[in-house]
Amino acid sequence: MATRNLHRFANPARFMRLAGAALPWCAGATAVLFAAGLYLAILASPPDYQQGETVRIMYVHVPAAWMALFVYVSIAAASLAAIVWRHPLAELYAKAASPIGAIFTLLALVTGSLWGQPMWGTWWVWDARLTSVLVLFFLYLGHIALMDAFDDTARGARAAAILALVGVVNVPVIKFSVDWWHTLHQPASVLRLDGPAIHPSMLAPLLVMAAAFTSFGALVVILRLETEIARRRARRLAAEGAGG
Amino acid sequence: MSEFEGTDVSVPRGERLVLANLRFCLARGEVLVLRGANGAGKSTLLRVMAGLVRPQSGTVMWRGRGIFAEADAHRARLRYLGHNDGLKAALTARENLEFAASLDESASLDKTSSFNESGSLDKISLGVVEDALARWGLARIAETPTRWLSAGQRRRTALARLSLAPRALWLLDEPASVLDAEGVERLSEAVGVHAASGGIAVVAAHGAVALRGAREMTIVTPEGGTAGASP
Amino acid sequence: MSEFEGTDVSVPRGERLVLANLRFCLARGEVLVLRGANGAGKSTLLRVMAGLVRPQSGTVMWRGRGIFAEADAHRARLRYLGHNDGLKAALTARENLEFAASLDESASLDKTSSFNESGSLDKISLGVVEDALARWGLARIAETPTRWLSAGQRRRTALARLSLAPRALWLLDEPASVLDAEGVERLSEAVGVHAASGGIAVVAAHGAVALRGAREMTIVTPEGGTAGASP
Amino acid sequence: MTGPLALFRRDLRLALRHGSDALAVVAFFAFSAVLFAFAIGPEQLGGVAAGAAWVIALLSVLLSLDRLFQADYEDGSLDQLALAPAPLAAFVVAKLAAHWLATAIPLLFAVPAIALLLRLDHDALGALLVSLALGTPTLVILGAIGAALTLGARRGSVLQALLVLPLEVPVLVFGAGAAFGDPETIETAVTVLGAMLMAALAVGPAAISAALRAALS
Amino acid sequence: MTGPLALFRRDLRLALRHGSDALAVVAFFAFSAVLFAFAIGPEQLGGVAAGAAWVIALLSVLLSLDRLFQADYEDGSLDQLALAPAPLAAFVVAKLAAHWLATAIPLLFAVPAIALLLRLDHDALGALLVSLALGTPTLVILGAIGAALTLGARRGSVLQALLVLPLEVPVLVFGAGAAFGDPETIETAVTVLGAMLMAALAVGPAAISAALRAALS
Amino acid sequence: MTPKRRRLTLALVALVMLACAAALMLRALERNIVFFVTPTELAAENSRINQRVRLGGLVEEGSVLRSADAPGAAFFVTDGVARVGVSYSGILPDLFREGQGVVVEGVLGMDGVFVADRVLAKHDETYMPPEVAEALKRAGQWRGAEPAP
Ligand code: HEM
Ligand SMILES: Nc1ncnc2c1ncn2[C@@H]1O[C@H](COP(=O)(O)OP(=O)(O)OP(=O)(O)O)[C@@H](O)[C@H]1O
Ligand SMILES: Nc1ncnc2c1ncn2[C@@H]1O[C@H](COP(=O)(O)OP(=O)(O)OP(=O)(O)O)[C@@H](O)[C@H]1O
Ligand SMILES: [Mg+2]
Ligand SMILES: [Mg+2]
Repeated sequence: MATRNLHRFANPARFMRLAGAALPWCAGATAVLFAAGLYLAILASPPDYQQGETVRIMYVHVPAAWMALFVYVSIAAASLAAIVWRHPLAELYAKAASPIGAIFTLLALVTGSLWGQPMWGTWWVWDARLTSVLVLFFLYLGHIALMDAFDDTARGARAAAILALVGVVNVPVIKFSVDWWHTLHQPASVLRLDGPAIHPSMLAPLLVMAAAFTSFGALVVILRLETEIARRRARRLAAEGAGG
Repeated sequence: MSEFEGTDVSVPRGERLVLANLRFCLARGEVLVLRGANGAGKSTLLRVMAGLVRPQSGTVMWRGRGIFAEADAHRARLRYLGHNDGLKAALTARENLEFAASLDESASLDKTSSFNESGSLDKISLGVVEDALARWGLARIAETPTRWLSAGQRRRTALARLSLAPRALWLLDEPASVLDAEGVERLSEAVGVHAASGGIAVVAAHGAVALRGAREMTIVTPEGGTAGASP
Repeated sequence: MSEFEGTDVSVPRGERLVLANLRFCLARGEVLVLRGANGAGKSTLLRVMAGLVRPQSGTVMWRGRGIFAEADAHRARLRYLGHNDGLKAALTARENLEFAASLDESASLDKTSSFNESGSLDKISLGVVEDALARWGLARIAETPTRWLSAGQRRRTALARLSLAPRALWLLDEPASVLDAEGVERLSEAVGVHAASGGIAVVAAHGAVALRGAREMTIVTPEGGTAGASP
Repeated sequence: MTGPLALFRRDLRLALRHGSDALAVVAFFAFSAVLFAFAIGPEQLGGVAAGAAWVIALLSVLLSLDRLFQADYEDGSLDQLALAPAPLAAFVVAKLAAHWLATAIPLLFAVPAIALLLRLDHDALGALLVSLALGTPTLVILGAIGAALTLGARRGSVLQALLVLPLEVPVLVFGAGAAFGDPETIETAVTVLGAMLMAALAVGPAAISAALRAALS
Repeated sequence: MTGPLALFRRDLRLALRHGSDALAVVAFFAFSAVLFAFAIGPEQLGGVAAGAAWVIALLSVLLSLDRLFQADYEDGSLDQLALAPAPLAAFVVAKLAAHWLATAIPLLFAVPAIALLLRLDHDALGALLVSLALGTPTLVILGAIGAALTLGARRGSVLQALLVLPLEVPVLVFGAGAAFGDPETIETAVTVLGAMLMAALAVGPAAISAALRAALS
Repeated sequence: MTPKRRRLTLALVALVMLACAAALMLRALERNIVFFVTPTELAAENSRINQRVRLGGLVEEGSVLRSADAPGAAFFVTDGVARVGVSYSGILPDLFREGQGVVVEGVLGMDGVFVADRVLAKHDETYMPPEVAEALKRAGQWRGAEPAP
């Protein structure tokens, strides 16, 4: 009886044992990578030939923007798994990850704005890149809101999963907006066909920072997953206790 | 032989399991009356049987094949009536039934249909609708928008959908609740005919029911998170 | 002595008279069960008795005074439960009852009230609500929005309004329709206590009712435009 | 008067919890302002912003009015209200007050933000706030008359509701006048808006409760 | 496919008989255009009229969308549709088509009158009509996704606005762009609107029916 | 069997529609949906006179005239084919310099002078330290700033 009730979380439980083992490594990697990345970005990398010292915003802006996209894509993939295979962990992952994605998106927006003021001469323009990132931010907010707009958690998870899948159209638009349209935002510097257009002395810190952001994201997602699973278990036990 | 069966069906609602490890098993021509206290989970079970609610665990099968895997086929073989009548208040009883009849037609053309003699689609469904109206005593109020009908008249209109086309499985949620004695009579006769022709009916009900030869199953309100059914 | 009586009540609906020259007459402590086919006019009569529908002709009087002339006083003495529960789906059972209780308070302060000992309004109504919840077996689901309740649980919540404050006249439209056996038990007990303390209850119902000492009145479906009532 | 007060509190709570109608108004308001900014483009926005903001605000207030009594009618709550001891007109006032509070007040709070978005100047913002604060209650009352008349909608009352609609136009005209003009026209317009509100308050609740009783019978 | 066809006919009939929703949309459209003309004044109207018309049209189309599935959900009709033999997605398409026909078509007929009022010239009118005809179906589909996702949610309609807004902005931008621009931008914009409609048609019905099934379970 | 085939058909229809959508999008993109217009495009359309537009291109080398006592400047914006004279009296962004990409927002007058009230600097995707830039220039490998695609 009890085992059957827990069947739903048997799989996550196994996963969480793995995650629990990975957690300290993740934390360590985050600390080391951030230390190295910040040192490289702030002290050890040269100013830009045009932008001067302002270029250092890049070491936050670009990893944040990448993470915003990456987290969204991962949520969409998890949503597909949740809808098609009803994988219990997928639904939990989407719930755990979307606030983090929203924060990365906000970070990209804010740093972009801060960078735009000195470089472009404006905080904000409605060009295709900026607008589509704003849309991404709203999609994240909608996803989060939809998740807990229902008294029934399962229902919220399904609705949010559908939204996440619908919103996937926006991702290629963000990525390629700079190529498809005349935007004020620059085209890709790193992920482009004929190799990075960033000098290695600036590319290295950028990549280290990107790694730091990634491991930080993983760390927070694992923590949130753990608390969510614990909370669901507690609520279930409480409900069963109240029933008896 | 069991035609329609469920094993280990568990359904959570809110934070707790409303149905836990419930099983049922129905042969052709069988009528099952669901009993249980208010909130025991009768309506929930009917929605599971209809394929509207997917249980958290357990299987529901028709002739050995999962109803969720073959959702289209399952829908085409059942008729469901919930607590709500599913009528449009601005349409008359006849219009509501005509609409219900045309919802079926795509199915009745695919399958062997009981009224494939001749005539255009519209004519077929018109005859069927006329028939259903008469069979449920609605002929005199067929042209009144259902908004103005009495509760029992509206329930009869909803029930008249049962007479539109033969379906193998009837799922009825307290169908007799606002019917008068004559209406209950018509209902039990309809269920009797349905069962006699090999159909299965599952009927949630409180109080006495006049369904001949019906088997009863009581859904027990789960205590301490455990639910079961006593057949 | 007749406390509540109607004479020659005629009510048109659409093109025809639903109630024609109907009369009724109720003494203190009496329970009247309204019977009649679907669409006979039971609900319509209850709405007339409540003062919601004004008959085309005829009079309805309480202690010899027309209820439409003294509409405010009449409203303050009755409790009506229609086919619809009158609950807000987004509010919990407790919140719905708290609201119903505060609708009464202006009245219970004007009149002699059964709970005028002391305390603030809020405290009074809280105690009353708690009581009503317990009396109808709703304590465990009091905090769930009524949207998620089962049909019977919702009906119980609507009925729990009866226990909020004493009223002289209860008008109940098929109150038992989705209740389980235990719910019906509670209902007939409540009606019994009400009648014993001198209250009047008019209950529309189909099928058997377990109301002790109830008088029955059948409303006949009008034929050829004429309606009557056989007492 | 605890009854009407309780209704007032219940409706506010429903608005906050369910949010369905009330908050939707603010969402709609913000939504349309953003759309405007997009459709017209920042370059040309300057000249028309005040007018646009005013029109959008009015439309938002009108938005949910047509369903004001519908939910209560359908789920049987209106029966209970009509049978409660307090007079129905008092419940109507409570309901309208709750509706106004739940829609117009958040809207007034949203106006400055929208003004920023639409690049409105300070004076226009002030006039907009004043005229909205005075004009919206009148709109709510007039709209509620229409809503009550169409409840249970037999054709006749739709017609009656159509007759109510033109009554709203003067409110709009003076409201817009107040938001736009020079200080003197503003004063006149404000006076007229105040007079209209008084008239609506005098006639509205009685008319509405009569229409509701008719719908229930 | 008689089932979806029947739903299409039923919804159209409901719209015509009940009238409330369909006519309300056109009334709202005309009403807001008049207000706009009043509020902004003829001098400044020229530059912004096309954009304003688009925004107003969009708001009108959105107006009734938040309750698109609500009535069917509450009275049990949605259960019946979900259990009918034809696929739910087909019913969704039929329902959206009926809604579009009952709201957008009368609106398109009203556009020339509105154009006169807003002093739009001939070319702009043509562009407006074409872009509205192409853009409104997309708006309906996107709005319906929001409506289906938030069915039964707390604070449903606010949430719906939040979900739908970001998705609809691009449609508006290109729609208004088409209504404004020179022939070449019009062609581009129309192509983009067409592409968006195709994409919405490809994704929408499946997403909506999935969301509806989730709401019923 | 039938339902399975029907689901397949539905999936196919959806795919075809997505393909249509992609095709239409590509067709539209050939024309390049614009945040700004280029000087060539502006020259080709007299209809833009006295309307607000955004104009994008490079600040022509050697064309910038600044006055000593006021902010702002007058300069030419070019895309290598056509050029448009621009006057601007506001504060210029840091990145504004000759040869650099800009987007200017304003009105093209009857006299052919574009009166800007906003100047945005646009830069390309190249990042390098100043020494490297110098070295590249000296080595003659400098590609210079290119107009945006
Ligand atoms: C609010 C304003 C901004 C937003 C929303 C924004 C957004 C983004 C996004 C989403 C990306 C990732 C694109 C990809 O993965 O291909 C990105 C990359 C980048 N952004 Fe921004 N950005 C903004 C402002 C700026 C500014 C002002 C600059 C520099 C002046 C800038 C420089 C870059 C660079 C260098 C990249 C890396 C390109 C690459 O992927 O190789 N961004 N930005
Ligand atoms: N979101 C939810 N949160 C908490 N409880 C819920 C929720 N949804 C449903 N329930 C509970 O699940 C049960 C559903 O019961 P169901 O409607 O199946 O009862 P039933 O046997 O049909 O009762 P009735 O005889 O009253 O119709 C009820 O006890 C209800 O309170
Ligand atoms: N506008 C109208 N036009 C025509 N007939 C109407 C109209 N309004 C009501 N009726 C008829 O009036 C009668 C109302 O009956 P009422 O609801 O009182 O019946 P009831 O006895 O309560 O029936 P039930 O047992 O089904 O609840 C019905 O026959 C209904 O068809
Ligand atoms: Mg039930
Ligand atoms: Mg009745």
